Amino acid sequence: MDMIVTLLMIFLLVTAFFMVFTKQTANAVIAFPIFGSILVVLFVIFQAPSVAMAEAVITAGLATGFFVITFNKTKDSRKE
Amino acid sequence: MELPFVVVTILFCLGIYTIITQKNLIKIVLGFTIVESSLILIFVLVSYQPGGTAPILDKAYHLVVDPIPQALALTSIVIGGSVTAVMLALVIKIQKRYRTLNVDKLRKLKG
Amino acid sequence: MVKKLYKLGLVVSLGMFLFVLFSDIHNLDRTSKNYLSEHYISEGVQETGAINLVTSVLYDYRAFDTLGEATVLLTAATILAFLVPVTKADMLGTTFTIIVYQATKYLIPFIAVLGVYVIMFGHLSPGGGFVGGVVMALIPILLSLTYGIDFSEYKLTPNTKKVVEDIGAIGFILLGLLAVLTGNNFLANGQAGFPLGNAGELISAGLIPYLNVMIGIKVGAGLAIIFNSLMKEQ
Amino acid sequence: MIDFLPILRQIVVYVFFLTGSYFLLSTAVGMIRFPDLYTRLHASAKCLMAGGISILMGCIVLEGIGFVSLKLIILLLFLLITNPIANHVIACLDHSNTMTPNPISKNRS
Repeated sequence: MDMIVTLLMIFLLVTAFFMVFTKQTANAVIAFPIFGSILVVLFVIFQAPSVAMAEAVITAGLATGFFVITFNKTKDSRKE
Repeated sequence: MELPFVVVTILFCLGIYTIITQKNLIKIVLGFTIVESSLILIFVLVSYQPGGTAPILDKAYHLVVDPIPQALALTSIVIGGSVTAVMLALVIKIQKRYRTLNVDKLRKLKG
Repeated sequence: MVKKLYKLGLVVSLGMFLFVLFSDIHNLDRTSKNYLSEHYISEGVQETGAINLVTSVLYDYRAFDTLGEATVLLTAATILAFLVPVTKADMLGTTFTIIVYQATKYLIPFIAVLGVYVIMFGHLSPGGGFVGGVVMALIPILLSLTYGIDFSEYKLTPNTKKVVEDIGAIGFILLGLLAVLTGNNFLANGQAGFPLGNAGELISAGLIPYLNVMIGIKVGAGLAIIFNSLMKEQ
Repeated sequence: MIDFLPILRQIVVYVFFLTGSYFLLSTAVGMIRFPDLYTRLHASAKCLMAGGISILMGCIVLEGIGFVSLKLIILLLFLLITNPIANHVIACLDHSNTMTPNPISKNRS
């Protein structure tokens, strides 16, 4: 189990750095629910199922919808 | 168990660095969510004990993890979702007013 | 270039400070007695009647904080309703085929059953009012994403959502005032003499299932208002 | 005499889990290695569906007949409805936004 935690932590860091340092904003928005899903697996391993359900529904589900809507509404100034 | 605290530190610093240096407004909001996620992760890590079970006592138990930080983390997640919605609405209003998402151009247009 | 190095140095020094702080948290003495947690774990099931200890902390011992959290959601919905003009705009360029329209009808009963299950079993299993409320809020969101925002506001008008949210907020406070009538504190559950029942059954734990239902209604209506306001902005 | 029913159940569970892991791994490889959006969508649709069904069937066999198995069957039905619709929507919107598939070129290597 310790090895799984180490592997998931490394994935978490890779996803976060990809989300910040990528050039296009669309890649950053699409990488956001992957970040949330890895956090959900970590919370289940650390024995917190209530927090895991809230994270899966709100951060990885609904906040991604908010980001996609914002990305769609600001279409004409996307190139800069 | 040394590694998760190092990861939490790196995530917090990455979020602060994003808020300071990035130019795009959507990425700044992403930086806020990264900081919030790292703080939730440290709440859960403080409550964890090796060999403990989850705080649902429907069977016989031997050792139970701490339920108070988990309740605080649940509160933090819901508030973070609504705060993210308000920030994104402000981003849309700024883009409709100034026709740009870049922070530097926004600063030039103002003066 | 110098400015960038300056910012990088700031962040690195912040990281060193945080590393010292977190290592102090890591080296805390875990074997010492932690009286509040010990009391919650050993006495919580007898005092509140709920098996899920997170729910018993959130709705019984610390229920006043939950009221404040619901107030934050109400404030967010109000701010978004102020920011939005009256125009109605769709998502850009979304026209679906008939497959999507027909399949959405078969998808809605699944979501409704899941939301009611998560809300009603909040004191027995992980979940509770907040998660169930968000799942119930997915129904108007799905309607406004597929059929357009006109149809969604024809089926569920904004006044209806506002009234439902107010019913949730006022019901929470009235359930709290019910304990005051018996001569106890605001939002008291076990001390006020409500029947706790057998731990582990569906109808048990005094006021906690009803508080869960009120919070679920309130969060669902509030998040539906927030999503529709964010979509209507042109 | 050896009671061989638990051993048989264990073997069936292992076969289901290994099949599911293979399909999910092929999904990940296909998402990286394919050149175009439509071929990537093909990998995502078929292999994700097969992997999910295999792992859920393994969980049902592992759990036995009970209330949890009913929940898993409902989950399987939900997956069967939603996943094709999502892929259909993505492909349809990309096709309506004048995004044509790449032509096949020989001797590309």
